[in-house]
Amino acid sequence: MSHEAETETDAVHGVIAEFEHEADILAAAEAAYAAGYRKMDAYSPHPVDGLAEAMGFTKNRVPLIVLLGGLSGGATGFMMQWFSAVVHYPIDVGGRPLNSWPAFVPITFELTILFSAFASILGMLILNGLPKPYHPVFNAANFDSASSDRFFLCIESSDPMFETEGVKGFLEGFEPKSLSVVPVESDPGDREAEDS
Amino acid sequence: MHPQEPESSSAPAAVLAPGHTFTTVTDQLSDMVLVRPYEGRWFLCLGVGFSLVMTLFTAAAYLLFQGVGVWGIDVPVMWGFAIVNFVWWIGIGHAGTLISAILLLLKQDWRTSINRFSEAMTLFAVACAGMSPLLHLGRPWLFYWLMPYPNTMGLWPQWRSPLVWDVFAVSTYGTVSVIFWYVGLIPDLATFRDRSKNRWAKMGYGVFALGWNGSAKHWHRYRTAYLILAGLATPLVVSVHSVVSLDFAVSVLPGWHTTVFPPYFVAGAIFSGFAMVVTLAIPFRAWYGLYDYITARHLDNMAKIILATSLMVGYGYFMEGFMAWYGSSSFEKFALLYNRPFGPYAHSWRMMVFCNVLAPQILWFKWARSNVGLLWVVSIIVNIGMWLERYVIVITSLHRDFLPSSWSMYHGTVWDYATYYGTLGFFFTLLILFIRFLPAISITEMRELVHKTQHGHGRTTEASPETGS
Amino acid sequence: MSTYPTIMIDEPTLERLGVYQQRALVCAAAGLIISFVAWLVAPAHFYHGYLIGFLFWLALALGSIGLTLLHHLVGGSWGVMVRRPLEAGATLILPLAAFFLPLAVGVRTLYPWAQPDAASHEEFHTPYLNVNFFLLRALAYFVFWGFLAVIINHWSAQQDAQSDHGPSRRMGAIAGPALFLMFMSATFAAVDWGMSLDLGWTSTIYGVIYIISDVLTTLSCMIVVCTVLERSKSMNQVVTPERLHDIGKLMLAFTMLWAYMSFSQFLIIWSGNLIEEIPWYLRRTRGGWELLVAGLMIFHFFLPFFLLLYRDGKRRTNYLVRVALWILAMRFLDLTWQVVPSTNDYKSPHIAWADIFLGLAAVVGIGGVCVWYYIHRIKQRPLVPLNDMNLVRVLKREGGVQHG
Amino acid sequence: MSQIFHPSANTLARTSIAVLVIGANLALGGLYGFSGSPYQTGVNVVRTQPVPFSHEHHIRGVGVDCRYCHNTVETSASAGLPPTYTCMSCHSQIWGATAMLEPVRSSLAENKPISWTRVHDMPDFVYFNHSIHVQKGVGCVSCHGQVDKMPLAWKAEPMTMAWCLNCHQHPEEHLRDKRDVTRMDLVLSSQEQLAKGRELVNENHIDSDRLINCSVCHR
Repeated sequence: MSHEAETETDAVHGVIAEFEHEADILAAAEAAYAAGYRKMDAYSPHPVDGLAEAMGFTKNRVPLIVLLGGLSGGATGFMMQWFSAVVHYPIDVGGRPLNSWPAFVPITFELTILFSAFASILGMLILNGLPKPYHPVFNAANFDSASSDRFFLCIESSDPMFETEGVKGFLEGFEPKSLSVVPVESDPGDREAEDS
Repeated sequence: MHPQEPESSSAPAAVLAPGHTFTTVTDQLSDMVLVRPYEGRWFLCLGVGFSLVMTLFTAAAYLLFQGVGVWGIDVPVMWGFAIVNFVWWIGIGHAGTLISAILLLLKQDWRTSINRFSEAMTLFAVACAGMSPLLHLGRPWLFYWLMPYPNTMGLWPQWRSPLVWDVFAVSTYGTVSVIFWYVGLIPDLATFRDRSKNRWAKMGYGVFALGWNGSAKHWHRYRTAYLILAGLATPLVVSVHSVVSLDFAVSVLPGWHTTVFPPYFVAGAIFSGFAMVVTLAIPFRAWYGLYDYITARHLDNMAKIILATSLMVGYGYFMEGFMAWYGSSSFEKFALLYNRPFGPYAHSWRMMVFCNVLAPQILWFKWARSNVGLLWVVSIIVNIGMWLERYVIVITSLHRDFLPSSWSMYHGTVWDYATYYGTLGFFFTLLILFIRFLPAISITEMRELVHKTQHGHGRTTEASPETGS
Repeated sequence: MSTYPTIMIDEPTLERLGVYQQRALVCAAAGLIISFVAWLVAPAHFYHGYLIGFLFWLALALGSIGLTLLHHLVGGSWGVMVRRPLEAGATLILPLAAFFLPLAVGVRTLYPWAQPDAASHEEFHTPYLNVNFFLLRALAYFVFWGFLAVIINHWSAQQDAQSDHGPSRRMGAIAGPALFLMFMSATFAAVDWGMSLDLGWTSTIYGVIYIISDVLTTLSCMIVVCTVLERSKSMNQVVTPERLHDIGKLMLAFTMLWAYMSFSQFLIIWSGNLIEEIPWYLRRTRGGWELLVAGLMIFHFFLPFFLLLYRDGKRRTNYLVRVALWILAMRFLDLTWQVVPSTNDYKSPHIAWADIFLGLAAVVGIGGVCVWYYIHRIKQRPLVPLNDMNLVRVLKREGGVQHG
Repeated sequence: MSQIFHPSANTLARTSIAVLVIGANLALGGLYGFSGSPYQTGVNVVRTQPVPFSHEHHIRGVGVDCRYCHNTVETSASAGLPPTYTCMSCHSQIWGATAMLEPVRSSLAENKPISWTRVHDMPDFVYFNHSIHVQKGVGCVSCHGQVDKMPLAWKAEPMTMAWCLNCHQHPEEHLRDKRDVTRMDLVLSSQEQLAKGRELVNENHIDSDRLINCSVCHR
């Protein structure tokens, strides 16, 4: 972020439009994708069915990561028990076989679940690029309500077709509640809670 | 559609009172934390809870100073209150994940307003549960010996022991519950970050919201991850109490060694967990006036689940007795057909049967399920009954050793009770703090529910009810 | 009145069902003749095999009654699709009651506690296991199950004829207690007919495992039925991916439950290693049977588990039906594993191939009659119970979502 | 305006998470390293004694056998610490007047044993028996190291349970003929040692399966 900010103080992150209804933002996102815009994102207070797909986002690698996490967890769980009970310290306990696999099942299962759970949250956060406390989109006017009751569509300046006035005109066509240009760097005066 | 079909009179009540919009639910639910002033009764509750926490600390300190002998445990009853409380708490800790995960997978809308609250309850109950066996170790600072790590003793945990399975099951459950709870909280924390006026609160919520901005792509992965977590938590929650039951069942003690224990313990856990949710949800909704969110439908459904699981628990009691009678082991016959119903602890057993099997039968009737006061009383009876169940299982099986010369009686000492009430205080203190500082009802999911009810029941199909700009 | 018109089976499907019925009768004849000959020649082997066949199809009848009651209790969109097939399945209890008669005749051959030399096992004598009481209980079970099968169908037929929700409300009122009694009676039946094959062996989870298996069998059969009926006109609107998905998820859940319960029983008995219990597993894990155990673990749990995890597969009949048929085959193997080795001497164990073959013959023989009767029942009624209180509500909500 | 944080917060957030994770791992690794270090085990730490007794001098220089002083090592649990008389059997003749040996002389005079500083101290819950080890062919050097090269004594081995178990699980790696038990200079190639060790395991009836039972050392 910072290097962008250094090069151009009044650089633009994108143009953002505010909507009141899910249906409106869905229509706007679909239209923007159809119009050829690719670098954009929509912001909503709760998940909206089909919104990500409308912007051409379908690749979701979270399940694959979880699968790998689960497999490695199961393997770790069983091998840990097998190694310590059969290889490292083989000892007869109550006449049970060294490789008492029935007794190893519960922990193998628990570790499968544990690793899968870690994989799912870490996969989700890392793919989402979180944590990211600072994001240019927070500079948008009234963006506070994106976590309450408003829906936002932002077409970003990194899009090859981006041109501020053109995008503004395009979004204007969907009769948004408000429309604004998002600067990359916030006005220091507005960053009320900055602490230094 | 079905224009001629009149809405049936016995159609279930709504899971969310009509007329709510995204704005109203967001306002009401976040104001509970951000705007609502600190009240005297909140401080009173905190004070009561905290004084019990102090009792817990005192009891624990005395225990560490003197050793586990201050509890009533002795040969042959080496497991006393610590294990009873452990199983009781971990059972209570099952409702949260059950409500959150299983009902999410089953697409049950009525989970939404109680899931967050029950998840928090789960965490706190698991914390209380974990304390018991740790204190029971006698030297809790050596707890890490339970974990496998390359050590100077060359030793490993005994993988064939269910107690080691327990360590893994409970710690996995605790960890996954925290993850599940936190993932659910992230968007709500973002809401709090954006809505709180206080600069420090903004920063605090902001740090833990991780910069959540509600991007559609983020939501997409978020939903997948959340559903997967639910899918993982469901078998996990079943496995945890099964493993707890195996602590008893893989030994060869009459009254413990019985194959129905895993599913029967799971049913018992759900039973006590839902009872605790009802016990807490009824005063909570009265206090915060949440009648719109925790409706008669929620209470009715929870009452039905309590009834169903009560029957399952009853089935477990019955099968144990029946198989003792059917089978050929004289020890089983003695333990289950004589010692429990007629032995020295018969009063506990009889009260347990009353609390867990007989009392909940009243919930067959709709009037009983819709009578909030009665339901609350039943839920408390069930909580007591489930504590007694563990007491009966642990004590009656141990106090009659195979060797009659070892027979003896067990009674909790004042320190046993102090520890138990202390954990109750710990639980309530955390709960009180949670309600005050975090969204006790999931705002995000409530907004989804608004969306669903608007479009699902055909009330406001055409236009969203918000006033146009 | 409703989005769905009254759906009857269309002509081409009726024809095909007629062909199935004929084939079923041929199978029935073949299976039953082989079984009859075996009865004359080697009754001990015959009874083992016959018990497998009987329990296999009884699972469908009991599971159908149970799932119908469950649906009356909790509702759900999947009921639209399988309510009628389930109700038809419930009626199988009537032919199965007749099929119980050979077992009643053979009690003294089949069950060790009823054999003349059982007096030598005095410690195993309990008031519960004696021939008269055993037969009396069997009669009671069939009367109770038959009664439920009749009212399930009778009130459902009444409901078809009237728009007032009286019958389905009545059904909802009795569903809870009836389901509980079903659970208890099925438990006792499992103890009587399955568990008591091994003298002195007890397992408190046994009834639950049998009930879980019943539901799994029934769900699989329902998928097969839906696959056949789907080709009938307008039924393809009823057999939707969402509903198949629901049934698929239930199959996944019950596959996991089966594994969970079976493994719990094994782990507890294996760890305890008590003389009263462990012989049950010793008989069943030696002399070739251990291969079957490994097979059951892999093919009754892991394979269907992973197949059913696949989301898109659960939404298609042609995928789901293969998994369902596979599970049914595994149910046969599981029952074989439970029943046949009960007479195995674990010191010189062997696989009783004759019993297994006769089990297959009995499954085909009894199955032929059951399939014939099932098709006969399902042809008579509309395929969707239109006026059912729960279903009307479900359809309404779904309609709302689609148009909302 | 909802922008609360400075852009640097992103870097800060990621760095702090990384620091937490890496720090936790380092802390655990450090604890683990500490538990096996000389601080914890006392290996290679020279103990100061009332008399600067040199094993090196007595064994290598003078040629005294271990059993001359530790004379109960073959027959009892404790190897035995020599009484002052044993010292005086020589030192009444040689070096009798050195200042260094003053504590020995006064011990004799006052009839009070010299209070040596323990080098090897087994915990009370371990029932260690020297005689069985010597009888089965465990050389002194296996546990005590090359005492003949220690001017002042120190612990050569950590004496942790894992270390004990190492030998109890694989005794053939350490056994020698009984006549060689006290030899400090015996060197065998690992192949020779294994062949010899296996032979002795049979000869001395050593059952390494039972050697790792808890009750062998903890009773």
